Amino acid sequence: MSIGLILLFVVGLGVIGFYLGRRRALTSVSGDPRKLHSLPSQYGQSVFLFTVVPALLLLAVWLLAEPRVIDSRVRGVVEATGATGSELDLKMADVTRISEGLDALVQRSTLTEDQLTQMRADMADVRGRLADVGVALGSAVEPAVFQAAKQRRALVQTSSLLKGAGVALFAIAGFAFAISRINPTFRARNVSEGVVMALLIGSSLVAILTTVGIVLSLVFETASFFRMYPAKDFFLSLTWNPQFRGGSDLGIWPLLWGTLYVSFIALLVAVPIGLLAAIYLAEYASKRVRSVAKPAIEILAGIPTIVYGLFALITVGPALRDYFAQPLGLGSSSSSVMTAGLVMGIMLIPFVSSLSDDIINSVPQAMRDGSYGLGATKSESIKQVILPAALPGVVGAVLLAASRAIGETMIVVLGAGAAAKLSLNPFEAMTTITVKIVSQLTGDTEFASPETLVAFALGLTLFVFTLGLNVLALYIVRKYREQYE
Amino acid sequence: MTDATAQNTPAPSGKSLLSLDQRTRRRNASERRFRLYGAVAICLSIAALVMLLTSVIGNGASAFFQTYAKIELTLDPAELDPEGNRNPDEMGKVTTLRYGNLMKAAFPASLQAAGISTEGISDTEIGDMLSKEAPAQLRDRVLSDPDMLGESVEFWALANGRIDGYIKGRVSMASAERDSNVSPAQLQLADRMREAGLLTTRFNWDFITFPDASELRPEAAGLGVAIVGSAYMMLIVLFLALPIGVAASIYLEEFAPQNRFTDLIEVNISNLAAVPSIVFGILGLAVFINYAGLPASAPIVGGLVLTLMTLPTIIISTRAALKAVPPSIRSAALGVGASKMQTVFHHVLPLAMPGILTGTILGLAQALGETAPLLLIGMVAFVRDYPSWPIDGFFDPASALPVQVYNFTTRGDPAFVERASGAIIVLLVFLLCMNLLAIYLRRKFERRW
Amino acid sequence: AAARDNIQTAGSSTVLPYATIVAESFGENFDFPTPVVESGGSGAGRKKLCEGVGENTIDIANSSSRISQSDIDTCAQNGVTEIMEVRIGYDGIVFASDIEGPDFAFTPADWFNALAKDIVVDGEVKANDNASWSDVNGDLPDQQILAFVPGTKHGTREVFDEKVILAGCEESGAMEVFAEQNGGDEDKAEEMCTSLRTDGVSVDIDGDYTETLARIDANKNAIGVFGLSFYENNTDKLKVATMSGINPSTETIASGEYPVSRPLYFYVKNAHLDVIPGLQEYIEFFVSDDMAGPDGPLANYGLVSDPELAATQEMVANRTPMGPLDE
Amino acid sequence: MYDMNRVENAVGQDEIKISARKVQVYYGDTHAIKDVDVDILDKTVTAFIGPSGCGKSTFLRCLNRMNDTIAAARVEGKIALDGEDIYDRRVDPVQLRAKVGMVFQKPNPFPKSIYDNVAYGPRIHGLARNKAELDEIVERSLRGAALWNEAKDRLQEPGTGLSGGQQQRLCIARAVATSPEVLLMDEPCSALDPIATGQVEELIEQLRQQFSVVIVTHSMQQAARVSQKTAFFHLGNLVEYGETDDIFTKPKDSRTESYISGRIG
Amino acid sequence: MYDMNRVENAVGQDEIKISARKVQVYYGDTHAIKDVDVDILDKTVTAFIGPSGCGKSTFLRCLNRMNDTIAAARVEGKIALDGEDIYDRRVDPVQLRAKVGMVFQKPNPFPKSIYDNVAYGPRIHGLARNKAELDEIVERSLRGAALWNEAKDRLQEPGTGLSGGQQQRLCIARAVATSPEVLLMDEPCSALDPIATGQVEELIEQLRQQFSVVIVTHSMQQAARVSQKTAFFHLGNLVEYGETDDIFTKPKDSRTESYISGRIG
Ligand SMILES: Nc1ncnc2c1ncn2[C@@H]1O[C@H](COP(=O)(O)OP(=O)(O)OP(=O)(O)O)[C@@H](O)[C@H]1O
Ligand SMILES: Nc1ncnc2c1ncn2[C@@H]1O[C@H](COP(=O)(O)OP(=O)(O)OP(=O)(O)O)[C@@H](O)[C@H]1O
Ligand SMILES: [Mg+2]
Ligand SMILES: [Mg+2]
Repeated sequence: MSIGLILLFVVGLGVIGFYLGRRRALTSVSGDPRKLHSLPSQYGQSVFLFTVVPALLLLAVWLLAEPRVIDSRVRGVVEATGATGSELDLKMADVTRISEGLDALVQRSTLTEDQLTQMRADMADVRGRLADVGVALGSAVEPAVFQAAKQRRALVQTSSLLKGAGVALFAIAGFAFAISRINPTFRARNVSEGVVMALLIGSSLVAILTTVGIVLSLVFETASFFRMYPAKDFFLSLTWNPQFRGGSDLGIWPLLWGTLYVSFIALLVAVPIGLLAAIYLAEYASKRVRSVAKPAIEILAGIPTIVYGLFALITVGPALRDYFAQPLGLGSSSSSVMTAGLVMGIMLIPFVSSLSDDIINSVPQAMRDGSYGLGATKSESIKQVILPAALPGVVGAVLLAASRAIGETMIVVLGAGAAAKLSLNPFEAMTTITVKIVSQLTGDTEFASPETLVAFALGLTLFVFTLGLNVLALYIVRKYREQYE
Repeated sequence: MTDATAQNTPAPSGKSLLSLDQRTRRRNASERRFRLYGAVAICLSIAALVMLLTSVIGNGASAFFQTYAKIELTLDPAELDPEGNRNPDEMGKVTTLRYGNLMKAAFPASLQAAGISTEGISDTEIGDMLSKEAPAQLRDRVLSDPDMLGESVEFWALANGRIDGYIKGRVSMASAERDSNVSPAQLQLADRMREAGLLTTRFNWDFITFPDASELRPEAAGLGVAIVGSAYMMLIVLFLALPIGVAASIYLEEFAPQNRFTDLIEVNISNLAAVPSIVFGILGLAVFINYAGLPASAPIVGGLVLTLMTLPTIIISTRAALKAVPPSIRSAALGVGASKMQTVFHHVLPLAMPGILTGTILGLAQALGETAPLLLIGMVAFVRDYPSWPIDGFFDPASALPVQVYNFTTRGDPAFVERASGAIIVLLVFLLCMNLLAIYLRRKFERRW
Repeated sequence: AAARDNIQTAGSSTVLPYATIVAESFGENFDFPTPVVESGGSGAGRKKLCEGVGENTIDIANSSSRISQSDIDTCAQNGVTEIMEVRIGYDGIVFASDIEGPDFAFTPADWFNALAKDIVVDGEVKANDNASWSDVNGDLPDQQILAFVPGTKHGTREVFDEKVILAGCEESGAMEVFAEQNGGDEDKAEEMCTSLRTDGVSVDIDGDYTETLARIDANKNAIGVFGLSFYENNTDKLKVATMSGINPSTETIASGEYPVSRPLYFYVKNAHLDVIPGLQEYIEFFVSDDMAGPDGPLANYGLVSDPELAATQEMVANRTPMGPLDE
Repeated sequence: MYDMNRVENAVGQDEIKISARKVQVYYGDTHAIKDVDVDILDKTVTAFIGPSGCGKSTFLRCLNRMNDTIAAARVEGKIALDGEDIYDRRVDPVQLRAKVGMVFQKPNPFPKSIYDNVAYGPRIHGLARNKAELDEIVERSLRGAALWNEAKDRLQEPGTGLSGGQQQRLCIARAVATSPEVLLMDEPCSALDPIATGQVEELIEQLRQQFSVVIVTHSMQQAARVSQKTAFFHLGNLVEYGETDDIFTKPKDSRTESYISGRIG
Repeated sequence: MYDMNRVENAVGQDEIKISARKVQVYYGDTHAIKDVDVDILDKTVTAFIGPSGCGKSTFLRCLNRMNDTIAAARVEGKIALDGEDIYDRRVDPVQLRAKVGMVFQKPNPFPKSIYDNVAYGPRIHGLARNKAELDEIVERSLRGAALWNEAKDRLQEPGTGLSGGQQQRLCIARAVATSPEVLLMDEPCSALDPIATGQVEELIEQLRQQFSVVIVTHSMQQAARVSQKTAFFHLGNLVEYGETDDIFTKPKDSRTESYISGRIG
């Protein structure tokens, strides 16, 4: 039974359950919903959930466990050939492919079940026939592997049948159980809310899982990087100078410094402008202006960063060089931290302005009235009453902008250059961690070289570093939080 | 009392309302300054936007027009249908190269027949004025209607990118002199053809519907596959990131007990926002492709990766918005016996809607414009075949709009510059369409209390 | 599992344009779907190739440098035992400046003396402080030295280091002095040769040639390093410099007169050959004379056709896997 | 009518609806309610009086666990509704609050229409079988809260656009609409004119026929008029609790006496 | 003392502080205030009475242009402060509101500390030269509003953590701290116990020595106690305006009479 069909059955039963449950709840009190503990539709929901959730959970568990169980049963056959380690793994991969290929062959009816049972690896051109259905095999098929494949296919078929039956059974059982439980005192709302709650918790766990995934996908390559390159140099060296053919200096400090410097300048641009724009939109602008200006500014967040990058490269960079850097004797580089920071700041404006505007807008009118009633001007009210009240949200907005600043590449590449440097001069070219992650990862260097793998180490270090910053930010927000009402 | 009012001309107690005292004047000045700062901030943002947009539109508008040259030629059945049975399958064996030779041969003759002087310019040069895509166009037409063979047909062929550039003003006589790919003679011929009506510029639907083309055919490159790919990915992002993000925010803001674990989740989420997008690509490659076995270059993987990338943005803004809902609303609902869940879904969420929608707008904008994570999961690619309809199409190779922009900008032929900007315009229009609903809803939900 | 029916290739962005040209023609003229050509760097491409056999792995890796032993080992570990190495031609690397600027005629020694961190003047090693090209070589125009060289992630950088800087180092005799200074350690000397100035005179470009071009637009007196094909598409904006008196062109590079060039490759996973529909046809089409020959569209676009193309064609037809690395 | 009331009173007053024992409330470190023991009888109006800031609202909020929503608040002691501990882990505060309704001191209408404000409770509790019944509940509640005349033409306008007193009555109507068994009213008439106050007091009297009502008020007269029992709070302590008449005529505690005699309005 | 007051009264009552002529207020289409003419005298307490929803708050908000902040509200007619039209284009509402202070019906403390709540006005108006002076103003205002005893130990705690009545007094203190020439108080004692009410009334009496006070109240007794002039509003109309004694003892309009006689609390 295909998974789609199973899903359809389960969900269909669930929907029927919803209506039946609601009806049953109502009839149990002869049509007077007031005698029910919960709303009729909540009884329906509970039946739906009881039907669908356990069945789907079973399906999920089955789908997760099936390959492993089957794998362990089949593995023995292959192990008999004396294969171990990675060879065994490879052969097991072959088994999987062959058994799927055989399935495809049968489905295209180029092969009947009978023929299949007759078929032997040493006689039939298995590799060729499988290639016809698009299954790639690295080498000719060994008999044991073929045998294992056939066994695997049989197991998969049984499992598929059992799976369908089991899931359907679960669904029906849940359905019957839920229906039978319906009586006026049954706490249907609590049940369905419990499930929703589980969903909410599950959703927030996605974030944790993502983090785990990120750390896991970085940590192994990072470890192999540190096997090739001393951690001491990575963390303590002040030069970043990768070479194509090895012998590179891969100190993180110049990159970290560049990241902080560029982000700092970008926030220096984006936060005041964004915040002032938000204030203007929320407090001063007419409805018309607001309804046009806000989405318009949001477009800034949607313009591909390459446009900003080119803008930095062609317009801002030379202008800064000609009007500031050179007259001030601060160098003559057209790529500079300043260029990238300024332009990135523009990109970040909507992150600060839009969200802050929403938050400022949701500060209760009573706060404004209270302040105006004391003879405060608008700006005084904003600065001293409204902004403090909106602070947590505004901090969130700034955090979002800072995050984007750290993660940006294109603007930095084109605006600030690719040279890693430790310098205070904002008119010098520098670069950031993110830029180097991208460039080292997509370069022409060997993958298994420190020059490429350093990308993973950089990613992990940045991750840990921003984690520290975030803990700090959380601490500060907690400290200065002001609650109205 | 009447008496009192009558004789009483009010004696102002010192300060008149109409004349401002020193301090008020100062405060008003500061008020005006503040307001001005705000206005300046808006103007700066808008000015930056206008500047960027004008440069994009200025560069990209021309991508929506394309130059075609008229060519009259006789389709030689001996060349194009060697078997002579008009079977499209058989005829498909004839390569575009042969069609190309046919066209190159016919083009000068066709011009001369129209009375245009081709003096001082070689036949190869004339042939080069046509796009390398033109033979493919012709071949498609012949294969779809084999009975055309043997007849003399009129055919509007794509002109070469440089000729197109000349018509659009990108290429000049002066630059052509230095340009090894086009000669002034060709441009002069183009002028003559235009006067004779053999060269026109039309609206370029193909730019929106065609797939990408190689570097040799900038004039044929389009965004079709990229638009479909982006649309598929955005569908996935919207249907996953929005519910999951809002659900996670609700849990964290409204239900989670204040403890180490929820603090951990909270810090985690803000930290995920700061993870560079390419790291999400690394994650996607490791988890979705290598571990889960999903196909590379497919919108499903792209969509999932972008979902994970967008989640923190949506969560952070949703939480900020939820935080801003006054507690009295919650008390009111709880007081009439609503459960916490009902309180949140019936009262708090609608009030937080503007912030949620803003987060969605920003998140989708980012997701739509991001290339770096796609680099690692194989979507930064040259894909010419359209993915099929959903759901199957989610698993077919596809490209994406920002990828197309990126690809166009890295190509050598200057004709791709306008395509890149054109693609950006399409991307922005796409974004705007996506945001319109959100913007409309946001305005509806906005209220003060 | 639904079988994959399109060819997937990944790798070098230098090979990318050629691969797309072939893929496009292939899709047009054969009954197979158009291959998907990913970019993402040679390293990543080869890593993907070596991830194993099966439809979740790519069929072809494009590479702007030769595969290394470590990659071959990874491949073998993952069951990718037979790889075919296909050299498609050569990529010329040229030095070009703004079209309005003066003409340049370089030698590798000029580049070494302009960009190396330490140079040798009158037998003494000293920090490089040449500011103008005329300081380097009296014959060159008096123009501020500003060079946009490929970043270290690029394969081009390796060629630049080896065939220009290192060659210049030897040519100018600095190599000997460096070696002497390091007690005869050749590696150290080479390292000294190839370390470039960090005072903003030599600017690494991590992006593409379009970025270099845009930077030259913004800094009119800069000199950039480009691929020949890119230059040929932009002859109206760029002026190319000669190297040791030779003007770069497909002919001079093919004949070996122009020194700065490198071979381009792609690597095919033999295990996929009969499995992925059209794979064999595609690689044969790629190296056919129609495509990769001296008059084919690839050469038209700037690829320097491989003089030994016929041998490659034969190898592809025979599916000969590559042997152990010789060099 | 008067007679019947007396009979009912007699019956009602025997049954303890809510009993509180040794209740303590802390806001962080401040001890806001100290050791309060009180029994709230069924079918009775109980008045809480006491100077501002003495803890009346705080105690009221304990009775339907609204203090749960204040992070800093901590409640100790035992409060039982119909003999069941409401702070028991198995108790669902939602169900509790459906039984023990509340009118807050500061009127807090939902930013929705007047109709939806009142209909919200009946909707989530499934008190109406159809639209007509719901309409009827809304009208009855608004009439009870003396707001029907003013609101009937603007049922679809937002509840936040009402005057202060109207908002207060809207909140009363909203609470009444869910037919709670106990209604906690925190100064329900503070923003009402005498006539409206009278009507609300009438409503309270009506509600008392079936339910238990607790009312916080600063007006001694009101307490005397509507309540049968009165509790006097002072600095977080329950100083005196007893029959309203007794409290006002012969207070036992000197603090009660001085508070009542210091009466002005 | 009594004598002096009378003298002052006599002087004060001659001067018109605010005169309103033909004032109309519309909320969208609803006509909330109809044709109101009233003169508010200097050094006098004027009471606005009337049933809930009759437009008292609305009219009060006109006097310092707080209606400007309500998008739907539209004010017509002429209101003059010291003879100057406050709706004149040249008038700065900020300066107006500094002169005409307001205590809102719903207490709305800022999410700041109690101290900062009170110090906010003096700070923005520059009423204190240094910290000591500011401390003094804060203390004086809080004492005046009868909150000092309760608040003095928790000045740095948030004003939002106060009880309802405490918040109301905080708002009074906040308004008083800016020393306005006219103080508009919308039901300032609604959440206060009799003793606190008495203290606030004392404050009002004090303020009247120098300033003009307008107070909205639902308590006839309070109106009688504190005010010299009373205005009775009904359905948006100013029905009657005159000496408080006259209004309560010999109302001219039948509506006034029935409202007053229907008094209960
Ligand atoms: N923001 C508003 N939008 C629409 N109508 C309003 C608004 N504010 C008040 N109203 C209406 O205007 C009328 C007068 O309201 P106002 O607040 O002035 O009454 P009030 O006399 O202060 O009553 P109360 O004693 O209840 O506070 C009422 O009918 C009210 O519903
Ligand atoms: N959220 C809170 N955080 C800290 N302290 C609080 C909080 N709420 C109330 N308090 C304090 O607890 C005490 C009792 O407050 P409560 O609101 O119960 O008073 P009340 O008797 O209702 O007064 P009122 O008549 O003024 O409403 C007061 O001193 C008050 O300041
Ligand atoms: Mg209270
Ligand atoms: Mg009012």
